[in-house]
Amino acid sequence: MQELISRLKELLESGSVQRVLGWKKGDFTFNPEPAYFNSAEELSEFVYDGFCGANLSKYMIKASNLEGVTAVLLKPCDTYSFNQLIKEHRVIREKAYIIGIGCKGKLSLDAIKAQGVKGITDIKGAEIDGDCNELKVETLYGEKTVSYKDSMLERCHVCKGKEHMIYDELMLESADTLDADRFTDVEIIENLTSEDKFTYFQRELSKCIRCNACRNVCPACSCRKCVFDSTKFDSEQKANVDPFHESMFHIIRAFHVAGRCTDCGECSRVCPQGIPLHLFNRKFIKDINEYYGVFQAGEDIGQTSPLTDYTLDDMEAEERR
Amino acid sequence: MKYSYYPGCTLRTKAKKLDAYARASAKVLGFEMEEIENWQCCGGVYPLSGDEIASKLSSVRALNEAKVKGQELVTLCSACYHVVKRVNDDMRNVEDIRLRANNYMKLDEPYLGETEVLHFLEVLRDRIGFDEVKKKVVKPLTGRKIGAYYGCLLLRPSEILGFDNPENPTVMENLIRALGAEPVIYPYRNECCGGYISLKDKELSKNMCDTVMNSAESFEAEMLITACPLCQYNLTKNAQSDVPVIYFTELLAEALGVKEEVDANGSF
Amino acid sequence: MSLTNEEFRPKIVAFCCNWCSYAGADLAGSSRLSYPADVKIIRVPCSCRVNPMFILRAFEKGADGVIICGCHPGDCHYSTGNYYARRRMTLLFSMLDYVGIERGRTRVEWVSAAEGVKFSQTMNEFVETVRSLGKNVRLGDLRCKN
Amino acid sequence: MHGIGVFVCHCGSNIAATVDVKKVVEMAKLEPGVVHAEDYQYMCSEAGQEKIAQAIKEKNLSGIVVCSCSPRMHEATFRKCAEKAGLNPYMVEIANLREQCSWIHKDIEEGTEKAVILTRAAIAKVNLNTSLEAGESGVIKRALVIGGGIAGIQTALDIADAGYEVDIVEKTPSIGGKMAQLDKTFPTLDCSACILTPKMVDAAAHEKINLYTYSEVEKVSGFVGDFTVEIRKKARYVNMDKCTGCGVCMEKCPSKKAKSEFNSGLSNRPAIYTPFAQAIPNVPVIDPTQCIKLKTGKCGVCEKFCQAGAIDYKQKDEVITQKYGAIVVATGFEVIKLDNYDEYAYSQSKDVITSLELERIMNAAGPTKGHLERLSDGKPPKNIVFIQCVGSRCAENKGKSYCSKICCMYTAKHAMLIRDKYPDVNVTVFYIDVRTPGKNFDEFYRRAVEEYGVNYVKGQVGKVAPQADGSLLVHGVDLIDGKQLKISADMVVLAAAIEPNPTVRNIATMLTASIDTNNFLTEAHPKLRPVESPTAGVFLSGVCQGPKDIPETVSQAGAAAIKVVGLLAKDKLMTNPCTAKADELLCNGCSACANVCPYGAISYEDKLINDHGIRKTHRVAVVNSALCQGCGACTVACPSGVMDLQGFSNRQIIAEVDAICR
Amino acid sequence: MEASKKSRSEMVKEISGTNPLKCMKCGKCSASCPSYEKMDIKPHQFVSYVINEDVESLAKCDSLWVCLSCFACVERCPRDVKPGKIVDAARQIVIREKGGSYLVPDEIPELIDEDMPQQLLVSAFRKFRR
Repeated sequence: MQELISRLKELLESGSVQRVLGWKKGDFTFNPEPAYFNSAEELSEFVYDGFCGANLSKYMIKASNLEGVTAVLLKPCDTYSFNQLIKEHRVIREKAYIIGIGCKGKLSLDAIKAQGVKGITDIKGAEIDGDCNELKVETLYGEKTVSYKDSMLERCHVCKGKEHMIYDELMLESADTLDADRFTDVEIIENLTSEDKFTYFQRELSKCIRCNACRNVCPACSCRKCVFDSTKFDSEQKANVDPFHESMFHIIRAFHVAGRCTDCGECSRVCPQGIPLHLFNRKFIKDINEYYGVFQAGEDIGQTSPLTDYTLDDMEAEERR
Repeated sequence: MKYSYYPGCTLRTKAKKLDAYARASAKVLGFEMEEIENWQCCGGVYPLSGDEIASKLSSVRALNEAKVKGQELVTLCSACYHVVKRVNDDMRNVEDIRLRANNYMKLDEPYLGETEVLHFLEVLRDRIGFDEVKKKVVKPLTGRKIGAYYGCLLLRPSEILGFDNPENPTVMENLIRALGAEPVIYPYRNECCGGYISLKDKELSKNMCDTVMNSAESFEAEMLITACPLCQYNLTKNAQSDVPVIYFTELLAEALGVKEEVDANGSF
Repeated sequence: MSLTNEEFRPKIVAFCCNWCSYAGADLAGSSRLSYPADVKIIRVPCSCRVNPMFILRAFEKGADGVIICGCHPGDCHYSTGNYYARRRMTLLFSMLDYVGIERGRTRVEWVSAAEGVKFSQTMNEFVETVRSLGKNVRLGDLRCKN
Repeated sequence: MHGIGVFVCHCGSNIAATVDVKKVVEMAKLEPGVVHAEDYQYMCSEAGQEKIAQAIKEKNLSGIVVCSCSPRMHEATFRKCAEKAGLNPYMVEIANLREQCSWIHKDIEEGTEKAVILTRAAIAKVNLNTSLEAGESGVIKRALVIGGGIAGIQTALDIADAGYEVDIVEKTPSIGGKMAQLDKTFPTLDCSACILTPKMVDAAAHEKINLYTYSEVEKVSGFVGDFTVEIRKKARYVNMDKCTGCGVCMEKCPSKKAKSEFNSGLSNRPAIYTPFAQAIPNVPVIDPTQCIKLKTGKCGVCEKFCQAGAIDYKQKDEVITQKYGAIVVATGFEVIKLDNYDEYAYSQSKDVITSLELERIMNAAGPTKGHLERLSDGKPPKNIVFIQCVGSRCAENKGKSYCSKICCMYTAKHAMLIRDKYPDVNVTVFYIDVRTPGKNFDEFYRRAVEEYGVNYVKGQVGKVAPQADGSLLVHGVDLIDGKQLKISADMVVLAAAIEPNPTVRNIATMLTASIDTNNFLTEAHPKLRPVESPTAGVFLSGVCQGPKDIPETVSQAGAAAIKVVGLLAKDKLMTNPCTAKADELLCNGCSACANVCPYGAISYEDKLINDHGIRKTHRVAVVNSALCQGCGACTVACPSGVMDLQGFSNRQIIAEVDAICR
Repeated sequence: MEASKKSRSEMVKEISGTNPLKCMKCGKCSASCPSYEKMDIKPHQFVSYVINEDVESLAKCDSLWVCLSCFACVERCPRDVKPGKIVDAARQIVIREKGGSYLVPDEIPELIDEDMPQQLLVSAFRKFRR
């Protein structure tokens, strides 16, 4: 960790980068937030630990318009998003100095709370230099210990791997966190009856408060004007009582990012209502893999997206499972 | 290689030869025909009316038994082949029959036409290969001119049976060639012999048999082979001809050198 | 079939490409091959013009079934449009299955300009299927009613 | 000012019989934006159009909806009408009340209800229409004709005579096509070669016509007025400039086992060959599958004997690229394979032949030097049976569903010619129907019966049985007499169905021209635009469009030519303004749209965009409207929906959806 | 009466699963039929009788009992009308109606000979009797 901070200082002081895009401490140990660091002094606020889940690649869209080079810290999974953004001409590669940083799994406060921990005031054991086995949680009711693994975000259990797809230099160690199949949940839903599927999604989606956090955080949702804010379809966000966008919003959003979504899991991470939004995206990914061959967005910039591609003998819609 | 085997009524009585020679030949050619248990008569004719189900059930039972054993189902008699294969096609493609047959049968797992129905000749052609048959021939029938008689049941409707070219079949000719004899190709080998009509209208059947036999004779056939007991009966009984009509399996057994053995053991 | 289903007249939106399927529908018309009046055709230049937004919009506004018709693969007037449409619709319809919208409410059919008979048959079948499913209530609102 | 006019057509009783047009008018008046609605007997008539024009002027309409037949029929008519009256032609929408409403519904209430909804949708759409201006594009003054049979030759000659350059691409070594294989032509019995070869010579000699024989079209891109075509000139292994056409090479070639395509496989030809004596160009080609030199490296006889030094074993295929303003498809036909008709013993007896084979047998240059002989034993036949409709008029799983159209007449011709030359030969024709609509056609058929004594039997043949004595026993039926017939014949001639040349599928795909289920090219309109493909700039000539005889082919060839000439005579073409357009203020520049564009019409530019006072450079998509054909693939690929299609915009379609679902 | 006549021809269509309207009256069925000479109503005519809803005549005709179900007509019909199936359907209608059987067991002894295969009797019973 100290090594990383020294390197960032060096980069800033040498003038090879104008700023660093990383995370700074929050009010608590468990809520750091993305931040720019314009000088070596500002780095005193810098932090990188198990709570730094945010994918910084989307910030590079703005940073690409700033003067000079930005050093950006990208976890392995974030690099997929960055690649995808390069492919879509949304970020400028030369404006980024990518430090690929290690990851030992990112934590979810909800997952910790779900283990029966209440009144959290501080959490220790999330440091990237540590062994990340246990978390010591201080609460209003005393100290508790929970397993690091059980406290991880869902996406880390189905991790795409700890390899960076794009970087200028690599720092910090990673630890494997993959211990589940990422399509299991999708399959469970697929096997429900039509009626039960509907009931399930109706229950989940009825929690949506249309805060747009999912859209705003999504690295694939980088349109200068979202269709939901645009007049082009007569589909702009209207009064909250209008049912259309609740029912269709998430389907349309998932379709719009289909073939481009890297499955970074940010949508589910930020959803204040805890809706498993990744289940929509993963359904498209699963279908694409099954119907058109395995495809991972952001893995290879040269690859054509499955939705802007075809083969002469693609299956017919009626042949779907 | 093991196949499920559906002999059919006549092969247990009047056409024992067709059966016995086939089994003996199969042994030489390296495959086994395992008779399915409790088979019932196929009915001899395929019930053409789309709304009948009862007369199709015996075929479905046999088909299902082969499916359970994971084997292909072989028949020797043209009529059995015709009926069983067509019923199988119904079970594959006709929703209504499939539904009603399965409802009636109450099987552990519904039968959906999974079994492959093969005629013995198809086994020789598609599974063993005539080149292999040729290698096993010990008494080549060199110099003999033999005609094949197909009749109607093996060939038509070709859309469903897919046995051979319905207007210019070749499977038995190729068999005759493999056995060392010369096939005689004559135009009426796929025309009807009169079938069951011979029961009530001997004359009609006789005319038809004569057409077949005269044509074969004019092309200098010394002998005809067939796969159908009814054809064998009609052509032998109702035509004015001295040309013998025998089962193709007899010819096969002869060339493979097992005919005497069968004849010695059999009581035909 | 229940009496209510007999009476139920579904709203069906059919998107037809101008070159093949719309012409196929015209041929069905000039050949007097009838299909239910429940079907209303929207002409688009190509099946690839059909945006999933249109389909969802139709359902939102009360359509009970949506069908997309285009040229047969290989015969697209624009060479490749229907290939894209095929992928888009496969994925979209699969998603609609996934959220519990009955499968029978969506369909893709390739109908050439010569296939008036097929057009009419397809529409008859599709209307029948949708009719048997009854009114589309699910896509109308996934959120509010509980 | 905003005001929509609605015009409801009765189409005589075509619409009015099942749609209450008055009700449609009343309901239309209630729709937002509508200021005028009326009905009329025939809107497309001059009087009807006058009514529209008058209303546009008087009520100062900003858009109109015509409720009539299919837009594929009269959209252009009403657009022109609007334009004359001073309204932008793209402010017109059609509600299809005939093909998609009145003709398919019987109940007037149901029909009217649907008509009202369709009208409502059209009104909702036209409310959002915008004026569009057609762009202009240039025209390349050169035409391509694919196929060098009589259809292609005639089309090329007519275009060339009008003063335009024409290239003919023919895949065989010579032009001439099927007509060159024919002996005589009905109903006049002229010698086919005598009337065709002068045309072939004219085509070759015409200064505006350029022949690419032994060549195939490989790739087509572009659009009406500006096609780019790649043509593969297959290696002939003979230098066309040096060859004098002396024919020594063919005489000396030691490999003579190949089947002559020209003689329908009934005779052999050498490895180096011209298809027939009058071939144009009279330059042989070496068949690489037959040539000993090319296969083994040894031989070289032709090279040795060629005094002109024209043989070139090292010649390679050559691909040339040429630009054209118009393309004519004239790919013709083939006789179907008879594999599925073994009951006629075609594969079992040499004496069962197709009519085209008989044509070669009757021809003096054919395999029997014009003598009517059995192919099995060379004996003259005494009894000939003709079987009609072999593979034509069948159920779809049994053969071709269409009537091949030419068989009745050529069979009458054959029967007549045989009876004329060999009066002692009995000729029986089994027919289902004798179809002779054409000038002097039925008279011709009647002469075959009445003057030449051809025995026409109404009925079909079930089986042809080759007998041991070499005769053919024909099992037929005479439906008039109610008798089964068994006729002992010594030759049987099958009127096999014809089908479009199999290469046409590939060509149609390259041209994006549509073909029907039988592989015939589809015309833009079956009655009113029979020689045009729905793809602009592509025209149809000959049997590739449907079965037809020579006079019909030649007329159609001329018609296709005049359409081409009409196109090439223009200096500029109006382009379809319904093209895609990106909103550059909002475009992300993500390239999704360009990835799906089949025309390469989308490029990207860095543009300085003023976004709410903030000036920034953005990468944005720019559509080349001359290249864009308006399919709309890009509009859906665009994630933010900033790519839209003019004339079929997102809002317009959504307005239609809303109106229908309302 | 009208109604029952109609329903019988509908029944033929239903049982046979064929569409007689597809027939183009080429006669290839009759040209192929081995029993043609013995038939009072010829194979191609069967199709017309069904179209004309005259199943009465079909039910009374001899042809029903001389058709061999050899499928030559079915195989060769260019229009896929399958006349053989129509004949069989008509036969079914007759033998399902009481007393319509063409073969009764009592007849058998005098018809049989010792070489006759079972297949013959079974087929004949299936074809001629309910």
